[in-house]
Amino acid sequence: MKIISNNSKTDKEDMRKIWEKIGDYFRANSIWMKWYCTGCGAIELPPTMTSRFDMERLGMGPMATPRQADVLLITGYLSSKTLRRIIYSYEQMQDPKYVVGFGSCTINGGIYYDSYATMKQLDNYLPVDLYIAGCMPRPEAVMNGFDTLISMIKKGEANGWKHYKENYDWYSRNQLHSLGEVYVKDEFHE
Amino acid sequence: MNIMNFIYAFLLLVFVFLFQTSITGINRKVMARLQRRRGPKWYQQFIDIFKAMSKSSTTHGWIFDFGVIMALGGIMATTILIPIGPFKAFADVDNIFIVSYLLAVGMLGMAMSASGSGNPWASIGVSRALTNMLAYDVPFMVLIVSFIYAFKTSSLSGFAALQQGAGILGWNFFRFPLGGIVALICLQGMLGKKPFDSFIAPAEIASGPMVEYGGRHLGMLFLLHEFSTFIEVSIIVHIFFGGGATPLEFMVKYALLYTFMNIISGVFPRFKIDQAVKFYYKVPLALAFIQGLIIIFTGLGVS
Amino acid sequence: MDFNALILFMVFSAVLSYLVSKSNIKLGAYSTILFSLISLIILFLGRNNIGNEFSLLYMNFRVTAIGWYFSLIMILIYSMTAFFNPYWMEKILYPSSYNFLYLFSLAATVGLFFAADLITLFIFWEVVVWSSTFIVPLGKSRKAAVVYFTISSIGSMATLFAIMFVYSKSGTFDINEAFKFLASEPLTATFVFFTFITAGLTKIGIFPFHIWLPLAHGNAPHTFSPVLSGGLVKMGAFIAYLSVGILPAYKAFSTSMTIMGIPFQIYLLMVLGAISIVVGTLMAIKQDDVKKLIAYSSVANGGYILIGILMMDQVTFAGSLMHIFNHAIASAAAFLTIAAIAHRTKTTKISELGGMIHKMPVSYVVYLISIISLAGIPPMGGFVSKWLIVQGLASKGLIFIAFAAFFGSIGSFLYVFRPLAGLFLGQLAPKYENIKPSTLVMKIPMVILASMSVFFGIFPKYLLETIGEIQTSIGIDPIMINGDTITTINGVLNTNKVAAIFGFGFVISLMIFLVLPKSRKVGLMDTYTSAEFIYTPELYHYANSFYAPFERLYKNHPSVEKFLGKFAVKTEELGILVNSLFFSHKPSVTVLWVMAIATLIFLGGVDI
Amino acid sequence: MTNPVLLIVVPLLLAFLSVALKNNKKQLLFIAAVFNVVGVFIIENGSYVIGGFRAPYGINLNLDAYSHLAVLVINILFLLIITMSNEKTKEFSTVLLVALAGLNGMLLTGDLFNLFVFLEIVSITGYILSTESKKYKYSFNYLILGTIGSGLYLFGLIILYAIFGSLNMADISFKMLSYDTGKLVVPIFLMFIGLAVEAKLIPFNGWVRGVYGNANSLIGSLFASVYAGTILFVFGRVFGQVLVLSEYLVAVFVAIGVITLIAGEVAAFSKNKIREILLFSSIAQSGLVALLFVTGLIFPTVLQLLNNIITKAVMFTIAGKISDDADTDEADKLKGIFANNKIIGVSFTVSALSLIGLPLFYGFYSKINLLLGLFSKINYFVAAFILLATIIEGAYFIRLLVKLWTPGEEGKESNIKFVTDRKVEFDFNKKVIAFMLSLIILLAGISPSLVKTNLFAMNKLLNEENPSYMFELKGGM
Repeated sequence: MKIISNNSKTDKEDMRKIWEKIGDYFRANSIWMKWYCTGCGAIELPPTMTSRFDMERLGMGPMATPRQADVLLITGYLSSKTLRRIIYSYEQMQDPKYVVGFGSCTINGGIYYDSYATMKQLDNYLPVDLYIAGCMPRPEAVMNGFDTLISMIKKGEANGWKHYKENYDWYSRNQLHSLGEVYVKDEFHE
Repeated sequence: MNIMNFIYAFLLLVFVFLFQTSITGINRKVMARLQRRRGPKWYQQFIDIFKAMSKSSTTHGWIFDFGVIMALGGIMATTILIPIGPFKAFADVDNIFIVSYLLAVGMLGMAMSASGSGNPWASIGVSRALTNMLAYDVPFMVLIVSFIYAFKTSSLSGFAALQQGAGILGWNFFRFPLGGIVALICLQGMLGKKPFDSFIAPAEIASGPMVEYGGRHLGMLFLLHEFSTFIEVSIIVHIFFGGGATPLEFMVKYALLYTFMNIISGVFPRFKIDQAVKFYYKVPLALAFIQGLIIIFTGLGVS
Repeated sequence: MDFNALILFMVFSAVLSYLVSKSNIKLGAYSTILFSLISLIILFLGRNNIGNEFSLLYMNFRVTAIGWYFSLIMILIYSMTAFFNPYWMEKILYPSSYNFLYLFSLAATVGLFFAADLITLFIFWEVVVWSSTFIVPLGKSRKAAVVYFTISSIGSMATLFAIMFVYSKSGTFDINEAFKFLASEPLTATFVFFTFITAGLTKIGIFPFHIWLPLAHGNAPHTFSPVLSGGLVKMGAFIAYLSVGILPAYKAFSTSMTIMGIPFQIYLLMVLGAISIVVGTLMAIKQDDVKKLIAYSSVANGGYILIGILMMDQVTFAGSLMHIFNHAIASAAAFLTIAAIAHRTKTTKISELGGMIHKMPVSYVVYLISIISLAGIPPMGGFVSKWLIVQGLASKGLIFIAFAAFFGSIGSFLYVFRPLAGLFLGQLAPKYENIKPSTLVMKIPMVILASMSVFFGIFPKYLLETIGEIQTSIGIDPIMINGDTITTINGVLNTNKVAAIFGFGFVISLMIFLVLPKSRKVGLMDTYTSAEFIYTPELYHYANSFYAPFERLYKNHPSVEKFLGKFAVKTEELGILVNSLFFSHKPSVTVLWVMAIATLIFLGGVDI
Repeated sequence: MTNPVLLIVVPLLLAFLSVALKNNKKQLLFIAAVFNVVGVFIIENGSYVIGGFRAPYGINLNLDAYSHLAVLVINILFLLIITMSNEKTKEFSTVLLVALAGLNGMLLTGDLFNLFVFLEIVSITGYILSTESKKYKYSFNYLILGTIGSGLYLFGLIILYAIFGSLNMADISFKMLSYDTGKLVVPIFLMFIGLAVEAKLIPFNGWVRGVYGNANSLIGSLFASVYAGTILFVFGRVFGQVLVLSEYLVAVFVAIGVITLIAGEVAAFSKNKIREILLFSSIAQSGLVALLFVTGLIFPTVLQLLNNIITKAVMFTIAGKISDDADTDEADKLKGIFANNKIIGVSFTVSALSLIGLPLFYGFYSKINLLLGLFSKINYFVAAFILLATIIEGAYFIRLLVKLWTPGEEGKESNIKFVTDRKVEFDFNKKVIAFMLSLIILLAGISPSLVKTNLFAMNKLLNEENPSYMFELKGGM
């Protein structure tokens, strides 16, 4: 098993070209999210968005489709059924794209750690750039997490999408292992 | 028509982009304040557009790309027709019918591209957008016909010139209050703002026509949106608010009107599409006919 | 070449084509292309014949500028459509008769436009009607032919009545002379005006006579629908022109009540035209069959043409004449693309198709250009003509008519987009995965017609100058055109400039597109589905009841079809009543009738 | 001068002979028909006294332009029809010979009572012919009504004789000019009923449906063409030329004509069987012709009458043959029957289109002429009714033609596989003659001057101001 370490990429920061830096500046200041609200964590997002915490002031906002979104926000536990759909959605997003695991369930299964149908660890299947721990993480924690993500993007550290491409074999093997016979790319001909 | 016209036209496009995008950003701030939020930076809209353009994208075939190019091209061509105060890139092309029909090229291009993606949400959104168009355009055009009959001109600058020099009360909005109300209601529909934004409806049909766009396509559609907003508001400013004797006057009027429309949209929920059609064919159309008949038969307010 | 030779040539070419078809079907079909093209060239080069008079048998002809213009359109449409004939010869039940009737009806239309007397006019009118009536049932509906013929004969009988009436008053059939006396008799003129124009109304498909268009255009053989819609409908416009241009309608009605400067008799018909626009638009929006959709769009466009012709002025009339041309080529091209698709897929239903753009890109582009022209969007020809029409309406302040014009214009975006989205775009069904694109011969006419739409949209002067000459020849001010700038009292239109600006915008847009990062191509099924997995492209295609919320608003509309259907049923019931009253197989009933009638008659006769 | 009485006598003689020469009946009929056709071209116009007494005291035959045209057309059509349905004539040869004599007699006679006699002869042959279909009830119906009709005719005639003391047509016509015609309503109307029963005017024509609707190719076309033509010619003679009608009666007759026209067309519209469509169309055409005769338009009426009987001869022969062979004449069961019988189909189509009155066919010429006549007489309403009838007529004929030519289900393209499996074989005679007749219709339509020159003499005579029966021969007096 291979865990992505964000720190391992820091030394590559200097290798970014100038337009990549500009691009990262834009991306950092305009984070559009696709919320994958399968778990209970989604309830914490409306307060994050509305007057009290107002995430729009950082240029963040929800988006309707993965094509438009930069961040895939997975708010809670994953089952084998939802995982397939999350992978599908992730692959429809445009590069550069980031994955944020939200709540304990995405980290280790949380209170569902002993369920046969729960995927315990998200980063076996998708390249998670950032985890926001908590059960639930409150809006303050969420905002804090996103602040971290913004600075990571600015520095060019949020490179999960590149990692996913580079290690696609490993990810797809894990995905297949958990989802059984179903092959992600071949979902249409299931 | 020579090379200078085209250079002017290009400058005009750049200007409109900068101007309108800033206004949009400011309006996002206004809207946030309306909702007691802090709101994004005033240049947030620029960031969003450039970010979208910086990302990778997917395409669903040549029509998906071509539609976007045609849409943006058509809308930019229409923008070139719009006079900014006294400034015009080309003479004699600001005819209201040319503007409104050329605007349709952009709409058609976008609709084509959206449907070309093969996503049903996009087609549903397009069907709603076109239905919406049938609703708001007809009362507005009825009004325009009676104006053309009264003023014997159909160019935007011609309408504007006729109102200048008589102060605020010389504006058509005050001379023809019924028509003014109709025009503002129709403008709300043209802009696709609430309560007439059912064709976007992000939570219901996944932002309708935009559902498959990402990356450069999305960035171009943002540009398109800015330009078309500019065209639509400018038409009303020219016809009902006296245009502008100087570009600055025009820009001020423009900014105020756009903000006003935005504020209205901030307090409304959303109509279903058939409710929108019913509404437009009841109130604004009736008012437009009444105003038209007043203009044609009594000439009240014309001279 | 003299035009009497042209008409004779066309009649004999029809017979010749029949004989050729009898020996070799394909060759016969190609001969229709050849003969109609030759006729087109002869007509086009024979413009100096304008003003000539000649006669054949008992029929008299006079070549007028407007007649020349109309026949040019007609032969153009016929000859372009003829390119499709070879591909339908195996599918049509009577191929040689089809070829014969095809060319024969063409000859008759040309005769109609050159008619110098009313009887000649009527003869060719009816010949066109019956010759095309026998082509229609070769397609998908037998009922269509009957409805087509019946509605047509309602019109032609009314017109015949008017012709006879005029003759009994004026003693001449000559078109230019017969109507002259009406100028001083407004009441008679009103009567003649309404009866005479009826044939035109039925042919253009003006409400309430519009019901035959969707039936006949929608169900005729695919190769004949373009002719019906693009060509034959325009005969009605010619009759409408005769009713206001030759019949001195404006002079005769100068004393009658006017509405916005239009005599109420003419205004009434303009209202009918306006209703046709609205009805045609609304009905077109809800059609699933593309051919019916375009047929209803013909109804709507017929409304524009009628309104423009009835105005008989400088701007609107010119716009209308130009619209006749633009609608003819655009509608024919649209029907041809549908025919090309039906040739491969055997269906014209939107809900059964989809994604055709990936298989037939040329058809798609042609269809796109034609519908842009139909909807009146620049830089196509349709824009110029619609611009002229709405300018004319606005200058007269006819807001109710203008309402219909705009409703139709914007509504046309709705209905032209429906096939675009449902048929050409969207998901491609797997069963059409292996179809081939249309053949080269089919592409020729489609491309020619589409490029004409573009050409006359950018350079309308070539058309408008001819129209100006027509206007001069019938004594109204010609349309003002200087270079490519059209000037009306309310505004100017320079199509070159608009096209250049559009091109400029397009180039900038293209540059932006090319500068930005490249895209990755994905399949049509790789779309956002709320992360649900979809397997059947057919079901994932939004084409059924495309405008469902809008259609719901008028789903309970009253319908002329139903009314006339009921009327037909009532006629049949009356027939059954007649049957049971008089033909009961019992002599006693007849004897009773004899007694009753005789008694009645005798009682009535006593007092006299 | 060749005596036209031969046209009556020779068939009658051959009829007696045919009883003796049973095996050669057919040939005798053919000989008589050919003789009559040849004879028609030989005979010259004039008044011919029969029996030695001069008119108005004796009986005479009148051969003027009108009756000459009538015998010409009727005899030719008779010959063509029996040739077309050659295979059916043997059984009825004797009757047909008598009928031929009777028909010629009706057309030629100058005496109203003589007319009654010939009418009875013709009617009796009609009753006999109608029994061919073995539907005796309908024949009996025909017999009853025909007898009542003749009786009423005779009754009216007796009253006229009592008033004027003459049976000679010309004599009565002269005497009526100076008589208050308003007082003659009863006898004239009784005579009208008598002829109307045979001429199929509503409501006196209850027999038609049963008889025409079951007639075979020979009988049907004979009835619809020759019999109907003759009776209408006679009708035109009696009510258009001989009797002077009061305005009241003209109005009544026109009303009956219009009702017959419209009701006939409407009834035909509601039918599906080919022969029923045709018979109701015949009724409507009779109404049209009758009302035009009464209006005083002779020339255009004759044109229209010719159009009707020529086209009906073709159509009834074809319809009869189809129902003989296919055991049905329901149009729905005969879809696409013409796909395998193209020549017959073309003939039928040309006839139908001509009957509707579409241009390029002869019918258009007659329609234009009758409209011109009506408009010159300011009869706008009648003209409007005729045009209305034309619309209905067009609708049902096109419906029928479309069914018979192009088989197919709604929503599917017309295809040969939908053609009915019922087989109809048309023999050579039918094909040639039907096609020839349709060619004549077409030629006469394309160049009506052919018809016009031949009818010109008549045209001139009949278009005179007073339509009374005084022209040319003055009844031989």
